[in-house]
Amino acid sequence: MHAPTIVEVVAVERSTPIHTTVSFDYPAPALPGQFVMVWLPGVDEIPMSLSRTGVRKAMVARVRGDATAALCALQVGDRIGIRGPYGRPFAVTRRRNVAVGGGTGMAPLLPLVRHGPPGTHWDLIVGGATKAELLYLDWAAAAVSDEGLDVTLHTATEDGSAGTRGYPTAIVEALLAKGGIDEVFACGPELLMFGAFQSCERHDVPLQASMERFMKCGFGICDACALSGYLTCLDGPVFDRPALRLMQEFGHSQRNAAGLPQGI
Amino acid sequence: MHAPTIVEVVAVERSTPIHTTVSFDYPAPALPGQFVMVWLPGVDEIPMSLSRTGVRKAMVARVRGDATAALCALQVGDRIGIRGPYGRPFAVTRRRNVAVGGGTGMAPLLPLVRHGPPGTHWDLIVGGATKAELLYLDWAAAAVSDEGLDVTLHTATEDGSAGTRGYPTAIVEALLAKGGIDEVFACGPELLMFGAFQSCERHDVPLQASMERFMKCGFGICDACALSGYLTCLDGPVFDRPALRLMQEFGHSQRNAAGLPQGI
Amino acid sequence: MHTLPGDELPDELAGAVADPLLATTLGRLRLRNPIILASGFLGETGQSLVRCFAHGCGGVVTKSIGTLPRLGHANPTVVEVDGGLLNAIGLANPGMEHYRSELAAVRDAQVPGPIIGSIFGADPQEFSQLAKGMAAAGADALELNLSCPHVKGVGTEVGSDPRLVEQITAATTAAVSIPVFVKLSPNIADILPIAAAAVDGGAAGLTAINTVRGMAIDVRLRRPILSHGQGGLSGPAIRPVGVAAVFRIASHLQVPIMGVGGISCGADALEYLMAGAHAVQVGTALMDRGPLAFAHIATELRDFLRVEGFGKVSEVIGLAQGERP
Amino acid sequence: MHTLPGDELPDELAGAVADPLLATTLGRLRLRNPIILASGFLGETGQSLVRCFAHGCGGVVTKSIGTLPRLGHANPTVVEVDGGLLNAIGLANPGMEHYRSELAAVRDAQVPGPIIGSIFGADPQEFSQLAKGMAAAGADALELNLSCPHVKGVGTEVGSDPRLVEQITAATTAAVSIPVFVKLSPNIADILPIAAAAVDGGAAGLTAINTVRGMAIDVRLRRPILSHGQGGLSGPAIRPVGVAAVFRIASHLQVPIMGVGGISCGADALEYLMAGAHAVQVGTALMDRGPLAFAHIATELRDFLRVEGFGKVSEVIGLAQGERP
Ligand SMILES: Cc1cc2nc3c(=O)[nH]c(=O)nc-3n(C[C@H](O)[C@H](O)[C@H](O)COP(=O)(O)OP(=O)(O)OC[C@H]3O[C@@H](n4cnc5c(N)ncnc54)[C@H](O)[C@@H]3O)c2cc1C
Ligand SMILES: Cc1cc2nc3c(=O)[nH]c(=O)nc-3n(C[C@H](O)[C@H](O)[C@H](O)COP(=O)(O)OP(=O)(O)OC[C@H]3O[C@@H](n4cnc5c(N)ncnc54)[C@H](O)[C@@H]3O)c2cc1C
Ligand SMILES: Cc1cc2nc3c(=O)[nH]c(=O)nc-3n(C[C@H](O)[C@H](O)[C@H](O)COP(=O)(O)O)c2cc1C
Ligand SMILES: Cc1cc2nc3c(=O)[nH]c(=O)nc-3n(C[C@H](O)[C@H](O)[C@H](O)COP(=O)(O)O)c2cc1C
Ligand code: FES
Ligand code: FES
Repeated sequence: MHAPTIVEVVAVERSTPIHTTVSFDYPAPALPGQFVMVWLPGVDEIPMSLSRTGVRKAMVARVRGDATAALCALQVGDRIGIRGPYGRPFAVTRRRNVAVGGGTGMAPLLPLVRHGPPGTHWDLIVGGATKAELLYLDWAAAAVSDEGLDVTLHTATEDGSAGTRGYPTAIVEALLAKGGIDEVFACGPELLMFGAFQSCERHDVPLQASMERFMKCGFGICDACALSGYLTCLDGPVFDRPALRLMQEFGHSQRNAAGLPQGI
Repeated sequence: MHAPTIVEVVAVERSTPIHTTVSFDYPAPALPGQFVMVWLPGVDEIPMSLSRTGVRKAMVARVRGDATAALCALQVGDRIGIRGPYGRPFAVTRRRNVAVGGGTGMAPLLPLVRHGPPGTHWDLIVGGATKAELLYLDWAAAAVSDEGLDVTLHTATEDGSAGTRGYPTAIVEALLAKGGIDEVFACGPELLMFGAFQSCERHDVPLQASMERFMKCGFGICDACALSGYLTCLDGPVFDRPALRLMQEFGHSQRNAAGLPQGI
Repeated sequence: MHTLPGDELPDELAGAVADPLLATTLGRLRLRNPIILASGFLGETGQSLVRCFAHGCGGVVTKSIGTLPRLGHANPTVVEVDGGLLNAIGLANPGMEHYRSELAAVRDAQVPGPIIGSIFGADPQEFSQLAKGMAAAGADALELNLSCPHVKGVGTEVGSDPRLVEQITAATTAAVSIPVFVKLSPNIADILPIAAAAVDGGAAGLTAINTVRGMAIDVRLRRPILSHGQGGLSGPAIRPVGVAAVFRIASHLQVPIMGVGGISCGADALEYLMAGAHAVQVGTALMDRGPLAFAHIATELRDFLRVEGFGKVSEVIGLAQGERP
Repeated sequence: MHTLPGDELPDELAGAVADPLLATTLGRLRLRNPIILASGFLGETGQSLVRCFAHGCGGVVTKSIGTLPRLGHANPTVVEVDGGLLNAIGLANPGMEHYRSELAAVRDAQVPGPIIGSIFGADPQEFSQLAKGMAAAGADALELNLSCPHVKGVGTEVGSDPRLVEQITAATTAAVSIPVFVKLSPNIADILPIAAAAVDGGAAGLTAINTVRGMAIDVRLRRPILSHGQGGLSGPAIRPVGVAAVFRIASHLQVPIMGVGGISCGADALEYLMAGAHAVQVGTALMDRGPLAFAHIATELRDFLRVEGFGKVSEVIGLAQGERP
């Protein structure tokens, strides 16, 4: 039923100075890469990736406008509406993977890395503007030691306050150039994903990227999320390299609520 | 779903000079005493008891007006609509039973006697105006010999051309007076059932009678079949003695399509 | 109140239908709970109305009664469709003269809630005559069913002409002293002018909505299923239509409204109440939930109010309208 | 026609969508099958329209396009309800200037059926301007969406005023040489006078119906779910409403009709065809049946026609009307 289920916020965390994680209980099964439509009453209904995929679910946002501001201002006990989960999740089928995230793009990568098949090795690249803004870095570091995950952690900051100075795409390129990588998983700003796509094309490595487009229905009827013939909500948000290659709009344009193309 | 399922008539038999049996395949499970709503396109939709209750079902009618005339004029291959089965069926819980039917009232008694629990003894009373009009008499006779049912067959005709002259209620009274009867099942003209009811009251023997009232919905919303506070379609058509006792209208009045009471 | 054997409600349900949390008023009428039987359901006979009270309703609306007995349309008169029911009963009814005896039986039974007498006619005169008959028979209130064919137009109903609605309402309110509710049809470009016309005519309240015009065709028999062809759609399918109508009326007019159309559970009733209805009517839900639908819906409503911390049901009325200006 | 990888229909479905049994005409338009995409579904971008053909439809109606880009209402703009969907997209569209490039992509793809350009405006002038734009962009026909708010009235639509409907239709048919269909709203006391007004204005055909006015309230948040409050109901819930409308129009007017509203399977399409529609449109069914809904419905329709011994789909048109006088 594509109608919002009303849930209460059970936890709100300032995950970084600019990122807020909101948790709620919503039993519908979900997989990493899937998203929900979040109704912020009186404000908007927006797509959000799930950063926790169990019965207790979570999402993480940074303030971009009204809706994300309302989301980041939620308090424990507040009621919001959730429908979904929607969309095609990430699918891990190979052993040595790179997961590259920028900003809130870390959201789906967290459950992806955590719930990947045993024996999977991850190079996890966390990108952000500054050291303080690197999302879920603490969790990632802890996961390696506590949960015994096979994760090699990389960081990239624009100001060089932690890890490589510059964009995380540089690390992707370096890893692929070195070789031995089976697949890349990307989520974050479109230019980050586009950079990762170009590296994967160059080195002929499979890629799955989680795209963002304006969404209204979330279940494939309204065309708001159209992306070069694909529907981001139904065929995506996770697309593989062959599909991304066909998208003239990838890295170049996206449509607003009117369906009018605009630059990325 | 209370919408007609279209079935094809698979057999039409003249069961007596005035009774026509129409068979059709309709898989919904049904019990003796239940009825279906039969849509005769362009004519009417009327309640009919089932005289066969397997996947292949049957009903038997005598011409009373337009709808029963259309039903009796059906040919093999004709399409009709069926919905249901509806209503409370007969329930056989005792060993020595009387089944008394008059005219088309034999319809539900046929599957009742045939599918009763093993070890049940039946005194089956078939009533009609003349010998030729005794419905399902051949079947009943054959059932005793071929199907090994424990049935004692009685007949009553108004003109005395077969069995007792007069109404079958006289046989009911005689059987109850003799004693040893655990329960009576009646279907037929209301005065027949009312007579059976009076005998059962007198001898304090349980009774189940299948009542007829005007029906529109068949599933308990329209009140067309109201019978002294009961709904014939939902609480009946089979009622037991305590309920019948509360019905001031039993044997006295019934309502037409307008809901206006009329004499029986 | 006399009940048939087996008709006593289980304690759990009996407690809910008479829970003080649900007690409310509808204009001058007092209701033990706001769940009312809709017109045309189980309302042709007095004893069936009594039984609805036994099954937990807070009030009943009778079948729509006209001056003379009417057989209505031939069967099929009802057919289930996706999300609802389509009917063309055709205003079948035993006529006012007989119906007085049915209502007498209800009065004698001392039912725990109001009897709202539904009437239909062709013009103000007929409505006012029927109103007197219903009032004399002991109805506590009236509901005017304006969904009969409109003589002037084709394909429209009496209830789509605001002038006629006002005249009929005025004639009826002048004829009786009991409160008069006007039942509105959704088959209209805008329900508000009709609602306003009824209020201008002196209506004590409004009922929204009647059935939505519809048709079902059997594709194997290649003909409409209902003998009348066209019918009226009820049930869950029309709930959004009814909620929108009640919301629109309540945001403009200050009269008690009975919300009706597709209410099957407590949450459905709440949608109407929060849209602005003071009470709700239940009809087609009897199809799936059976005669105990009233008690179950009342229980669900009571439980919701408790969990959400409301003190009485009237607190939720119009909540979805937000801040009123 | 260019298709995305994985978009080729399985042979079984591919055979049905192009089966000669289903080939038909809609006035001057030729259709490989009578299953057409309804306006507002997957029609904002040219590439999505192309993909609908890949998924088996016989024709497409574009999203309703206005003169200027419109963002429409804020989310939530859609919510599922019992038996259907409620939406208040609010006529969001990229505007005619941009939309020409979308249609160019459809023309370039050489799709196997007509493109019907849907337009909406406030008055005859705006409609005729938009009509010229759509025709120049390569639309094979037009559909006039008259469901925008009516400036004169409150709560009504342009399409509820017969005079305005006739004027708009006349202005549009005068402006272009492609056939013009007028899409009718069910939110009206009687659809026939509006349909007749469109025909009087020169419409080549009619489309019935648009969505039915409705609202859903979330009782835990105590507010309407759609940001706009009120919305339009579509899906199975409104099928009887659409069938009744088509039946009524077809029994009085001799123009090709596209039937739309709640068609989810072959039998649903047949209801409309037998009521008198020449073709049908499918929208909300995409929600439950996905993008292959067209191909599945076409297959079910073809199979029914075969089993029932029809030679071509046009033979069933209007069958439920019975003997015409
Ligand atoms: C599949 C998917 C998953 C996402 N996951 C996350 C996440 O985990 N964390 C996060 O912070 N953000 C996520 N987003 C983006 C998030 O939905 C937007 O940032 C949010 O909608 C912005 O709303 P606003 O009112 O705050 O900003 P506005 O000022 O309204 O808009 C800012 C920009 O956000 C985008 N946007 C606005 N409304 C929508 C909408 N309904 N659908 C899609 N984009 C919209 C537009 O590009 C717009 O230009 C995701 C988007 C998609 C499509
Ligand atoms: C539960 C039940 C089971 C029945 N089983 C059988 C059966 O097995 N065989 C059989 O021949 N008859 C049966 N009937 C009676 C049968 O339904 C009527 O004889 C039939 O409807 C008459 O229709 P008509 O048009 O032929 O007669 P009409 O001339 O229309 O009416 C003759 C009389 O039939 C009754 N009747 C008419 N329409 C209806 C209706 N919609 N519902 C109920 N009664 C109606 C009325 O009492 C009426 O006075 C049953 C009735 C009920 C209620
Ligand atoms: C079988 C049937 C008979 C009805 N008869 C009447 C009637 O006589 N008078 C009336 O005002 N409404 C009548 N209605 C309409 C209902 O009272 C109610 O307005 C409508 O069914 C919507 O409510 P629901 O969805 O709960 O059924 C009838 C509806 C049905 C289905
Ligand atoms: C999300 C959505 C958007 C719609 N947008 C339009 C539109 O732009 N123009 C229009 O004429 N109809 C629009 N409609 C109405 C449909 O074209 C159609 O008439 C209606 O949905 C009934 O058909 P269905 O039940 O198959 O969906 C829209 C419907 C929905 C649900
Ligand atoms: S959001 Fe509506 S089709 Fe994707
Ligand atoms: S036939 Fe409608 S209630 Fe029994």
